[in-house]
Amino acid sequence: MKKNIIVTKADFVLDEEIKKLYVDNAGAVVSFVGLVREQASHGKVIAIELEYYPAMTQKALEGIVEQAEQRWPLLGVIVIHRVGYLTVQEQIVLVAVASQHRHAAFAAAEFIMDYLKTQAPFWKKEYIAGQSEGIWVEAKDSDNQALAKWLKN
Amino acid sequence: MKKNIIVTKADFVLDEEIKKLYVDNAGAVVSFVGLVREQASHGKVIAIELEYYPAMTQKALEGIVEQAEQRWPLLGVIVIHRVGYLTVQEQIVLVAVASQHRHAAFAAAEFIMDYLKTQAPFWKKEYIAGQSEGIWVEAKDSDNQALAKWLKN
Amino acid sequence: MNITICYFARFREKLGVQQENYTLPKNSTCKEIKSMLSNRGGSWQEVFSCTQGVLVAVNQEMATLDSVVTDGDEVAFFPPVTGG
Amino acid sequence: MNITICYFARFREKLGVQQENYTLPKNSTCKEIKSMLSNRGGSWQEVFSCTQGVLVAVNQEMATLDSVVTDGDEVAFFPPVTGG
Repeated sequence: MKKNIIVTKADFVLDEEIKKLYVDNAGAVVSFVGLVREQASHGKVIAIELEYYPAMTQKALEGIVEQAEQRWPLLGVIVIHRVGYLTVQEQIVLVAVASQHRHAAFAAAEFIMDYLKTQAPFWKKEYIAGQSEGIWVEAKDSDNQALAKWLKN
Repeated sequence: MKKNIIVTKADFVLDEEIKKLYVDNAGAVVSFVGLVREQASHGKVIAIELEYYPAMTQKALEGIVEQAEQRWPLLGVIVIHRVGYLTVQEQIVLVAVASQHRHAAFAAAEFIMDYLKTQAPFWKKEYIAGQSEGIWVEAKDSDNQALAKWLKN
Repeated sequence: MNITICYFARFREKLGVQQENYTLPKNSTCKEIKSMLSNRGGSWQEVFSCTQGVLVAVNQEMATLDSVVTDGDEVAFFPPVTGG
Repeated sequence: MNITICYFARFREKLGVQQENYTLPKNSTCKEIKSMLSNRGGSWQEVFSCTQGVLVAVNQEMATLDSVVTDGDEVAFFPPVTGG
Protein backbone atom coordinates (compact mmCIF):
# COMPACT_ATOMS: atom_id res chain seq x y z
CA MET A 1 0.00 0.00 0.00
CA LYS A 2 1.17 3.52 -0.79
CA LYS A 3 1.58 5.40 2.45
CA ASN A 4 2.72 8.91 3.18
CA ILE A 5 2.42 10.32 6.70
CA ILE A 6 3.95 13.71 7.36
CA VAL A 7 3.94 16.34 10.11
CA THR A 8 5.26 19.59 8.68
CA LYS A 9 5.14 23.38 8.69
CA ALA A 10 4.89 23.43 4.89
CA ASP A 11 1.65 23.74 2.95
CA PHE A 12 0.54 21.02 0.53
CA VAL A 13 -0.87 21.02 -2.98
CA LEU A 14 -3.88 18.74 -3.11
CA ASP A 15 -3.42 17.61 -6.72
CA GLU A 16 0.19 16.62 -6.22
CA GLU A 17 -0.66 14.52 -3.19
CA ILE A 18 -3.81 12.91 -4.53
CA LYS A 19 -2.19 11.89 -7.81
CA LYS A 20 0.22 9.68 -5.85
CA LEU A 21 -2.86 7.57 -5.12
CA TYR A 22 -3.89 7.13 -8.77
CA VAL A 23 -2.66 3.55 -8.92
CA ASP A 24 -3.98 1.00 -11.43
CA ASN A 25 -6.77 -0.36 -9.36
CA ALA A 26 -7.88 2.70 -7.52
CA GLY A 27 -11.45 3.55 -8.46
CA ALA A 28 -12.17 5.92 -5.58
CA VAL A 29 -10.07 8.58 -3.90
CA VAL A 30 -11.63 10.41 -0.95
CA SER A 31 -9.85 13.36 0.55
CA PHE A 32 -10.50 15.53 3.54
CA VAL A 33 -8.99 18.98 3.92
CA GLY A 34 -9.33 20.80 7.23
CA LEU A 35 -9.14 24.61 7.07
CA VAL A 36 -8.66 27.36 9.63
CA ARG A 37 -12.17 28.68 10.20
CA GLU A 38 -12.80 32.35 10.86
CA GLN A 39 -15.68 31.91 13.22
CA ALA A 40 -15.19 30.72 16.79
CA SER A 41 -17.62 30.88 19.71
CA HIS A 42 -15.58 33.65 21.34
CA GLY A 43 -14.77 35.89 18.35
CA LYS A 44 -13.22 36.19 14.93
CA VAL A 45 -10.18 34.00 14.44
CA ILE A 46 -7.13 35.66 12.88
CA ALA A 47 -4.80 32.68 13.04
CA ILE A 48 -4.07 29.50 14.92
CA GLU A 49 -0.91 27.95 16.29
CA LEU A 50 -0.49 24.20 16.35
CA GLU A 51 1.75 22.56 18.93
CA TYR A 52 2.67 18.88 18.75
CA TYR A 53 4.76 16.21 20.46
CA PRO A 54 7.37 15.43 17.82
CA ALA A 55 8.48 12.03 19.11
CA MET A 56 4.92 10.82 19.51
CA THR A 57 2.79 12.51 16.84
CA GLN A 58 4.26 10.66 13.86
CA LYS A 59 3.94 7.31 15.66
CA ALA A 60 0.35 8.07 16.64
CA LEU A 61 -0.62 8.92 13.04
CA GLU A 62 1.06 5.76 11.75
CA GLY A 63 -0.85 3.71 14.31
CA ILE A 64 -4.17 5.26 13.25
CA VAL A 65 -3.48 4.54 9.57
CA GLU A 66 -2.58 0.93 10.41
CA GLN A 67 -5.90 0.49 12.15
CA ALA A 68 -7.68 1.81 9.06
CA GLU A 69 -5.74 -0.63 6.86
CA GLN A 70 -6.88 -3.50 9.04
CA ARG A 71 -10.52 -2.51 8.67
CA TRP A 72 -10.77 -1.75 4.96
CA PRO A 73 -9.05 -2.87 1.74
CA LEU A 74 -7.06 0.27 1.00
CA LEU A 75 -4.67 1.00 -1.85
CA GLY A 76 -3.11 4.15 -0.45
CA VAL A 77 -3.27 6.65 2.39
CA ILE A 78 -1.81 10.13 2.71
CA VAL A 79 -1.87 12.09 5.96
CA ILE A 80 -0.30 15.54 6.09
CA HIS A 81 -0.76 17.54 9.26
CA ARG A 82 0.68 21.00 9.50
CA VAL A 83 2.04 22.60 12.67
CA GLY A 84 3.07 26.10 13.66
CA TYR A 85 1.31 29.35 12.84
CA LEU A 86 -1.54 29.26 10.29
CA THR A 87 -3.87 32.06 9.22
CA VAL A 88 -7.57 31.95 8.33
CA GLN A 89 -8.46 29.68 5.38
CA GLU A 90 -5.06 28.03 5.40
CA GLN A 91 -5.01 24.28 5.03
CA ILE A 92 -4.36 22.45 8.32
CA VAL A 93 -4.66 18.79 7.46
CA LEU A 94 -5.07 16.47 4.50
CA VAL A 95 -6.28 12.90 4.78
CA ALA A 96 -6.60 11.12 1.44
CA VAL A 97 -7.53 7.48 0.94
CA ALA A 98 -7.62 5.39 -2.23
CA SER A 99 -9.53 2.16 -2.60
CA GLN A 100 -11.13 0.11 -5.35
CA HIS A 101 -14.58 1.18 -4.28
CA ARG A 102 -15.94 4.29 -2.71
CA HIS A 103 -17.40 2.96 0.50
CA ALA A 104 -14.04 1.86 1.92
CA ALA A 105 -12.42 5.13 0.90
CA PHE A 106 -15.14 7.27 2.54
CA ALA A 107 -15.22 5.18 5.70
CA ALA A 108 -11.44 5.02 6.14
CA ALA A 109 -10.97 8.75 5.57
CA GLU A 110 -13.61 9.58 8.16
CA PHE A 111 -12.20 6.97 10.57
CA ILE A 112 -8.70 8.43 10.29
CA MET A 113 -10.02 11.95 10.91
CA ASP A 114 -12.10 10.86 13.91
CA TYR A 115 -9.09 9.10 15.45
CA LEU A 116 -6.71 11.91 14.61
CA LYS A 117 -9.01 14.45 16.29
CA THR A 118 -9.03 12.53 19.57
CA GLN A 119 -5.81 10.48 19.63
CA ALA A 120 -3.03 12.35 17.85
CA PRO A 121 -1.05 14.78 20.03
CA PHE A 122 -1.76 18.16 18.45
CA TRP A 123 -3.00 21.20 20.34
CA LYS A 124 -4.52 24.26 18.76
CA LYS A 125 -4.34 27.82 20.06
CA GLU A 126 -6.58 30.47 18.51
CA TYR A 127 -5.64 34.11 18.08
CA ILE A 128 -8.81 36.18 18.19
CA ALA A 129 -9.22 39.68 16.71
CA GLY A 130 -8.68 42.30 19.42
CA GLN A 131 -7.08 39.93 21.92
CA SER A 132 -3.36 39.90 22.46
CA GLU A 133 -3.16 36.46 24.05
CA GLY A 134 -3.96 33.25 22.22
CA ILE A 135 -6.61 30.91 23.65
CA TRP A 136 -6.15 27.14 23.82
CA VAL A 137 -8.98 25.38 22.03
CA GLU A 138 -11.07 23.08 24.22
CA ALA A 139 -11.61 19.50 23.13
CA LYS A 140 -15.15 18.89 21.86
CA ASP A 141 -17.53 16.22 23.13
CA SER A 142 -18.74 15.76 19.56
CA ASP A 143 -15.27 14.50 18.65
CA ASN A 144 -15.42 11.82 21.33
CA GLN A 145 -18.87 10.85 20.14
CA ALA A 146 -17.58 10.59 16.58
CA LEU A 147 -14.88 8.23 17.82
CA ALA A 148 -17.34 6.14 19.79
CA LYS A 149 -19.25 5.10 16.66
CA TRP A 150 -16.18 3.20 15.39
CA LEU A 151 -15.73 1.35 18.69
CA LYS A 152 -19.17 -0.22 18.36
CA ASN A 153 -18.50 -1.86 14.99
CA MET B 1 -24.29 28.36 -1.02
CA LYS B 2 -21.56 28.05 -3.65
CA LYS B 3 -22.71 25.56 -6.23
CA ASN B 4 -21.10 24.33 -9.40
CA ILE B 5 -22.62 21.39 -11.29
CA ILE B 6 -21.12 20.49 -14.65
CA VAL B 7 -21.32 17.68 -17.20
CA THR B 8 -18.36 17.95 -19.55
CA LYS B 9 -15.81 16.18 -21.72
CA ALA B 10 -13.01 18.24 -20.18
CA ASP B 11 -10.80 17.07 -17.34
CA PHE B 12 -10.68 18.98 -14.05
CA VAL B 13 -7.88 20.13 -11.75
CA LEU B 14 -8.77 19.22 -8.19
CA ASP B 15 -7.02 22.16 -6.53
CA GLU B 16 -8.71 24.74 -8.72
CA GLU B 17 -12.13 23.31 -7.97
CA ILE B 18 -11.64 22.72 -4.26
CA LYS B 19 -10.28 26.20 -3.63
CA LYS B 20 -13.62 27.64 -4.76
CA LEU B 21 -14.98 26.10 -1.57
CA TYR B 22 -12.46 27.76 0.76
CA VAL B 23 -14.97 30.27 2.04
CA ASP B 24 -14.63 32.02 5.42
CA ASN B 25 -16.49 29.56 7.48
CA ALA B 26 -15.57 26.33 5.80
CA GLY B 27 -13.64 24.13 8.20
CA ALA B 28 -14.01 20.88 6.27
CA VAL B 29 -13.82 20.10 2.57
CA VAL B 30 -14.42 16.50 1.54
CA SER B 31 -13.86 15.47 -2.03
CA PHE B 32 -14.42 12.27 -3.94
CA VAL B 33 -12.68 11.52 -7.22
CA GLY B 34 -13.79 8.51 -9.26
CA LEU B 35 -11.16 7.04 -11.58
CA VAL B 36 -11.24 4.61 -14.51
CA ARG B 37 -10.10 1.31 -12.95
CA GLU B 38 -8.02 -1.13 -14.92
CA GLN B 39 -9.46 -4.27 -13.44
CA ALA B 40 -12.92 -5.52 -14.40
CA SER B 41 -14.46 -8.94 -13.80
CA HIS B 42 -14.15 -9.80 -17.48
CA GLY B 43 -10.66 -8.50 -18.32
CA LYS B 44 -8.31 -5.55 -18.37
CA VAL B 45 -9.98 -2.25 -19.09
CA ILE B 46 -8.32 -0.03 -21.71
CA ALA B 47 -10.86 2.76 -21.67
CA ILE B 48 -14.48 3.58 -20.99
CA GLU B 49 -17.09 5.57 -22.84
CA LEU B 50 -19.72 7.49 -20.93
CA GLU B 51 -23.09 8.19 -22.52
CA TYR B 52 -25.60 10.57 -20.94
CA TYR B 53 -29.01 12.15 -21.48
CA PRO B 54 -28.12 15.81 -21.94
CA ALA B 55 -31.53 17.31 -21.21
CA MET B 56 -31.97 15.22 -18.05
CA THR B 57 -28.53 14.64 -16.54
CA GLN B 58 -27.88 18.21 -15.43
CA LYS B 59 -31.36 18.43 -13.87
CA ALA B 60 -30.87 15.13 -12.09
CA LEU B 61 -27.55 16.23 -10.58
CA GLU B 62 -29.06 19.53 -9.45
CA GLY B 63 -31.90 17.67 -7.79
CA ILE B 64 -29.47 15.39 -5.94
CA VAL B 65 -27.45 18.35 -4.66
CA GLU B 66 -30.64 20.07 -3.49
CA GLN B 67 -31.55 17.01 -1.47
CA ALA B 68 -28.12 17.07 0.16
CA GLU B 69 -28.54 20.76 1.00
CA GLN B 70 -31.81 19.99 2.73
CA ARG B 71 -30.19 17.33 4.89
CA TRP B 72 -26.96 19.02 5.97
CA PRO B 73 -25.73 22.58 6.59
CA LEU B 74 -23.46 22.93 3.56
CA LEU B 75 -21.38 25.90 2.45
CA GLY B 76 -20.57 24.70 -1.05
CA VAL B 77 -20.90 21.79 -3.46
CA ILE B 78 -19.07 21.02 -6.69
CA VAL B 79 -20.09 18.17 -8.98
CA ILE B 80 -18.17 17.60 -12.20
CA HIS B 81 -19.03 14.50 -14.21
CA ARG B 82 -17.15 13.78 -17.40
CA VAL B 83 -18.62 12.10 -20.47
CA GLY B 84 -17.18 10.62 -23.65
CA TYR B 85 -14.11 8.45 -24.02
CA LEU B 86 -11.79 8.12 -20.98
CA THR B 87 -8.71 5.94 -20.58
CA VAL B 88 -7.44 4.04 -17.53
CA GLN B 89 -6.69 6.21 -14.47
CA GLU B 90 -8.43 9.22 -15.94
CA GLN B 91 -10.69 11.16 -13.61
CA ILE B 92 -14.39 10.46 -14.18
CA VAL B 93 -16.16 12.40 -11.49
CA LEU B 94 -15.52 14.92 -8.74
CA VAL B 95 -17.88 15.56 -5.86
CA ALA B 96 -16.61 18.11 -3.35
CA VAL B 97 -18.50 19.42 -0.36
CA ALA B 98 -17.62 22.17 2.10
CA SER B 99 -19.15 22.57 5.52
CA GLN B 100 -18.26 24.05 8.88
CA HIS B 101 -17.66 20.62 10.35
CA ARG B 102 -16.43 17.37 8.90
CA HIS B 103 -19.38 15.10 9.58
CA ALA B 104 -21.76 17.01 7.31
CA ALA B 105 -19.13 17.23 4.56
CA PHE B 106 -18.37 13.49 4.66
CA ALA B 107 -22.03 12.50 4.80
CA ALA B 108 -23.16 14.85 2.03
CA ALA B 109 -20.34 13.80 -0.32
CA GLU B 110 -21.15 10.13 0.14
CA PHE B 111 -24.89 10.83 -0.20
CA ILE B 112 -24.37 12.68 -3.48
CA MET B 113 -22.21 9.85 -4.84
CA ASP B 114 -24.71 7.17 -3.79
CA TYR B 115 -27.56 9.04 -5.47
CA LEU B 116 -25.52 9.89 -8.55
CA LYS B 117 -24.61 6.21 -9.01
CA THR B 118 -28.24 5.11 -9.04
CA GLN B 119 -30.26 8.16 -10.18
CA ALA B 120 -28.24 10.22 -12.64
CA PRO B 121 -28.56 9.16 -16.30
CA PHE B 122 -25.03 8.11 -17.21
CA TRP B 123 -24.12 4.80 -18.80
CA LYS B 124 -20.65 3.33 -18.96
CA LYS B 125 -19.24 1.10 -21.66
CA GLU B 126 -15.94 -0.67 -21.05
CA TYR B 127 -13.38 -1.42 -23.73
CA ILE B 128 -11.47 -4.54 -22.72
CA ALA B 129 -7.99 -5.51 -23.97
CA GLY B 130 -8.29 -7.94 -26.90
CA GLN B 131 -11.98 -7.28 -27.54
CA SER B 132 -13.09 -5.07 -30.40
CA GLU B 133 -16.59 -4.36 -29.06
CA GLY B 134 -17.24 -2.37 -25.92
CA ILE B 135 -19.32 -3.93 -23.16
CA TRP B 136 -22.04 -2.02 -21.31
CA VAL B 137 -21.39 -2.07 -17.58
CA GLU B 138 -24.12 -3.73 -15.51
CA ALA B 139 -25.64 -1.85 -12.59
CA LYS B 140 -24.48 -3.19 -9.23
CA ASP B 141 -26.72 -4.33 -6.39
CA SER B 142 -24.23 -2.82 -3.96
CA ASP B 143 -25.08 0.61 -5.38
CA ASN B 144 -28.76 0.12 -4.66
CA GLN B 145 -27.92 -1.04 -1.16
CA ALA B 146 -25.77 2.05 -0.65
CA LEU B 147 -28.75 4.17 -1.65
CA ALA B 148 -31.11 2.30 0.66
CA LYS B 149 -29.20 3.33 3.77
CA TRP B 150 -30.13 7.01 3.16
CA LEU B 151 -33.82 6.19 2.73
CA LYS B 152 -33.99 4.79 6.27
CA ASN B 153 -32.81 7.97 7.97
CA MET C 1 -51.59 12.48 -29.29
CA ASN C 2 -47.92 12.74 -30.20
CA ILE C 3 -44.88 12.17 -28.06
CA THR C 4 -41.15 11.79 -28.55
CA ILE C 5 -39.46 8.61 -27.37
CA CYS C 6 -35.70 8.47 -26.66
CA TYR C 7 -33.53 5.42 -26.13
CA PHE C 8 -30.16 5.34 -24.41
CA ALA C 9 -27.09 3.16 -23.99
CA ARG C 10 -27.67 -0.57 -24.52
CA PHE C 11 -31.26 0.02 -25.64
CA ARG C 12 -30.23 2.64 -28.21
CA GLU C 13 -27.58 0.31 -29.62
CA LYS C 14 -29.77 -2.78 -29.70
CA LEU C 15 -32.72 -0.99 -31.30
CA GLY C 16 -30.60 1.08 -33.65
CA VAL C 17 -32.75 4.12 -32.82
CA GLN C 18 -31.94 7.12 -30.67
CA GLN C 19 -35.21 9.00 -30.89
CA GLU C 20 -38.56 8.75 -32.66
CA ASN C 21 -41.90 10.52 -32.87
CA TYR C 22 -44.76 8.35 -31.77
CA THR C 23 -48.53 8.65 -32.00
CA LEU C 24 -50.68 6.98 -29.37
CA PRO C 25 -54.09 7.18 -27.63
CA LYS C 26 -54.66 9.88 -24.97
CA ASN C 27 -53.96 9.00 -21.33
CA SER C 28 -51.60 6.16 -22.18
CA THR C 29 -49.28 5.02 -19.40
CA CYS C 30 -45.59 4.28 -19.77
CA LYS C 31 -46.48 0.64 -19.22
CA GLU C 32 -48.77 0.71 -22.26
CA ILE C 33 -46.07 2.37 -24.36
CA LYS C 34 -43.58 -0.25 -23.26
CA SER C 35 -46.01 -2.97 -24.21
CA MET C 36 -46.67 -1.44 -27.66
CA LEU C 37 -42.91 -1.21 -28.27
CA SER C 38 -42.45 -4.82 -27.23
CA ASN C 39 -45.11 -5.83 -29.79
CA ARG C 40 -42.84 -4.64 -32.58
CA GLY C 41 -41.03 -7.97 -32.09
CA GLY C 42 -37.36 -8.79 -32.62
CA SER C 43 -34.92 -6.69 -30.63
CA TRP C 44 -37.86 -4.51 -29.48
CA GLN C 45 -39.41 -7.51 -27.83
CA GLU C 46 -36.08 -8.51 -26.32
CA VAL C 47 -35.66 -5.10 -24.71
CA PHE C 48 -39.23 -4.28 -23.71
CA SER C 49 -40.65 -7.64 -22.68
CA CYS C 50 -38.37 -7.62 -19.63
CA THR C 51 -40.20 -6.91 -16.39
CA GLN C 52 -37.05 -5.59 -14.76
CA GLY C 53 -34.23 -3.34 -15.78
CA VAL C 54 -36.25 -0.96 -17.96
CA LEU C 55 -36.21 2.54 -16.50
CA VAL C 56 -38.40 5.34 -17.76
CA ALA C 57 -38.26 9.12 -17.56
CA VAL C 58 -41.00 11.55 -18.61
CA ASN C 59 -39.90 15.06 -19.54
CA GLN C 60 -36.43 14.44 -18.11
CA GLU C 61 -37.71 13.35 -14.70
CA MET C 62 -37.53 9.80 -13.41
CA ALA C 63 -41.01 8.25 -13.75
CA THR C 64 -42.65 4.88 -13.13
CA LEU C 65 -44.45 2.56 -15.55
CA ASP C 66 -47.73 3.82 -14.09
CA SER C 67 -46.99 7.42 -15.07
CA VAL C 68 -49.52 8.84 -17.53
CA VAL C 69 -48.16 10.59 -20.61
CA THR C 70 -49.65 13.72 -22.17
CA ASP C 71 -49.39 15.27 -25.61
CA GLY C 72 -45.94 16.60 -26.45
CA ASP C 73 -44.15 14.69 -23.68
CA GLU C 74 -40.64 13.35 -24.06
CA VAL C 75 -40.50 9.77 -22.82
CA ALA C 76 -37.12 8.06 -22.40
CA PHE C 77 -36.39 4.38 -21.88
CA PHE C 78 -33.00 3.24 -20.60
CA PRO C 79 -31.25 0.54 -18.60
CA PRO C 80 -30.17 1.11 -14.95
CA VAL C 81 -27.62 3.90 -14.78
CA THR C 82 -23.91 3.21 -14.28
CA GLY C 83 -22.16 6.55 -13.99
CA GLY C 84 -19.81 7.81 -11.33
CA MET D 1 14.89 5.54 39.30
CA ASN D 2 15.01 8.45 36.84
CA ILE D 3 12.51 9.48 34.23
CA THR D 4 11.90 12.43 31.94
CA ILE D 5 8.62 14.29 32.20
CA CYS D 6 7.31 16.43 29.33
CA TYR D 7 4.46 18.95 29.40
CA PHE D 8 2.54 20.22 26.39
CA ALA D 9 0.20 23.01 25.32
CA ARG D 10 -1.81 24.62 28.13
CA PHE D 11 0.09 22.62 30.77
CA ARG D 12 3.49 23.65 29.43
CA GLU D 13 2.44 27.30 29.39
CA LYS D 14 0.86 27.26 32.82
CA LEU D 15 3.76 25.42 34.46
CA GLY D 16 6.44 27.30 32.56
CA VAL D 17 8.26 24.02 32.01
CA GLN D 18 8.57 21.94 28.86
CA GLN D 19 10.63 19.05 30.18
CA GLU D 20 12.36 17.96 33.38
CA ASN D 21 14.31 15.06 34.81
CA TYR D 22 12.60 13.47 37.78
CA THR D 23 13.69 10.94 40.39
CA LEU D 24 11.08 8.69 41.96
CA PRO D 25 10.61 5.29 43.66
CA LYS D 26 10.61 2.13 41.51
CA ASN D 27 7.27 0.85 40.20
CA SER D 28 5.54 4.20 40.49
CA THR D 29 2.34 4.60 38.51
CA CYS D 30 1.41 7.63 36.41
CA LYS D 31 -1.26 8.34 39.02
CA GLU D 32 1.42 8.57 41.73
CA ILE D 33 3.53 10.89 39.58
CA LYS D 34 0.51 13.08 38.94
CA SER D 35 -0.17 13.24 42.64
CA MET D 36 3.45 14.15 43.43
CA LEU D 37 3.36 16.91 40.84
CA SER D 38 0.11 18.24 42.28
CA ASN D 39 1.78 18.41 45.72
CA ARG D 40 4.16 21.05 44.40
CA GLY D 41 1.25 23.44 44.88
CA GLY D 42 0.39 26.60 42.93
CA SER D 43 -0.10 26.11 39.22
CA TRP D 44 1.07 22.50 39.62
CA GLN D 45 -1.83 21.82 41.91
CA GLU D 46 -4.23 23.60 39.56
CA VAL D 47 -3.18 21.41 36.65
CA PHE D 48 -2.68 18.07 38.37
CA SER D 49 -5.39 18.01 41.00
CA CYS D 50 -8.00 17.73 38.24
CA THR D 51 -9.51 14.26 37.99
CA GLN D 52 -10.41 14.80 34.33
CA GLY D 53 -8.71 16.29 31.33
CA VAL D 54 -5.16 15.15 32.17
CA LEU D 55 -3.89 12.74 29.54
CA VAL D 56 -0.68 10.79 29.90
CA ALA D 57 1.67 9.06 27.48
CA VAL D 58 4.56 6.76 28.38
CA ASN D 59 7.36 6.46 25.85
CA GLN D 60 5.26 8.23 23.21
CA GLU D 61 2.33 5.84 23.51
CA MET D 62 -1.01 6.78 25.04
CA ALA D 63 -1.14 5.34 28.59
CA THR D 64 -3.52 5.40 31.53
CA LEU D 65 -3.01 6.67 35.07
CA ASP D 66 -2.59 3.03 36.16
CA SER D 67 0.39 2.49 33.86
CA VAL D 68 3.59 1.62 35.72
CA VAL D 69 6.71 3.58 34.82
CA THR D 70 10.21 2.09 34.60
CA ASP D 71 13.69 3.62 34.74
CA GLY D 72 14.51 5.82 31.77
CA ASP D 73 10.92 6.23 30.60
CA GLU D 74 9.61 9.41 29.02
CA VAL D 75 6.32 10.38 30.60
CA ALA D 76 4.23 13.16 29.05
CA PHE D 77 1.26 14.99 30.51
CA PHE D 78 -1.06 17.00 28.30
CA PRO D 79 -4.66 18.21 27.91
CA PRO D 80 -7.09 16.53 25.48
CA VAL D 81 -5.83 16.87 21.94
CA THR D 82 -7.37 19.38 19.50
CA GLY D 83 -5.67 18.88 16.15
CA GLY D 84 -7.18 18.30 12.72
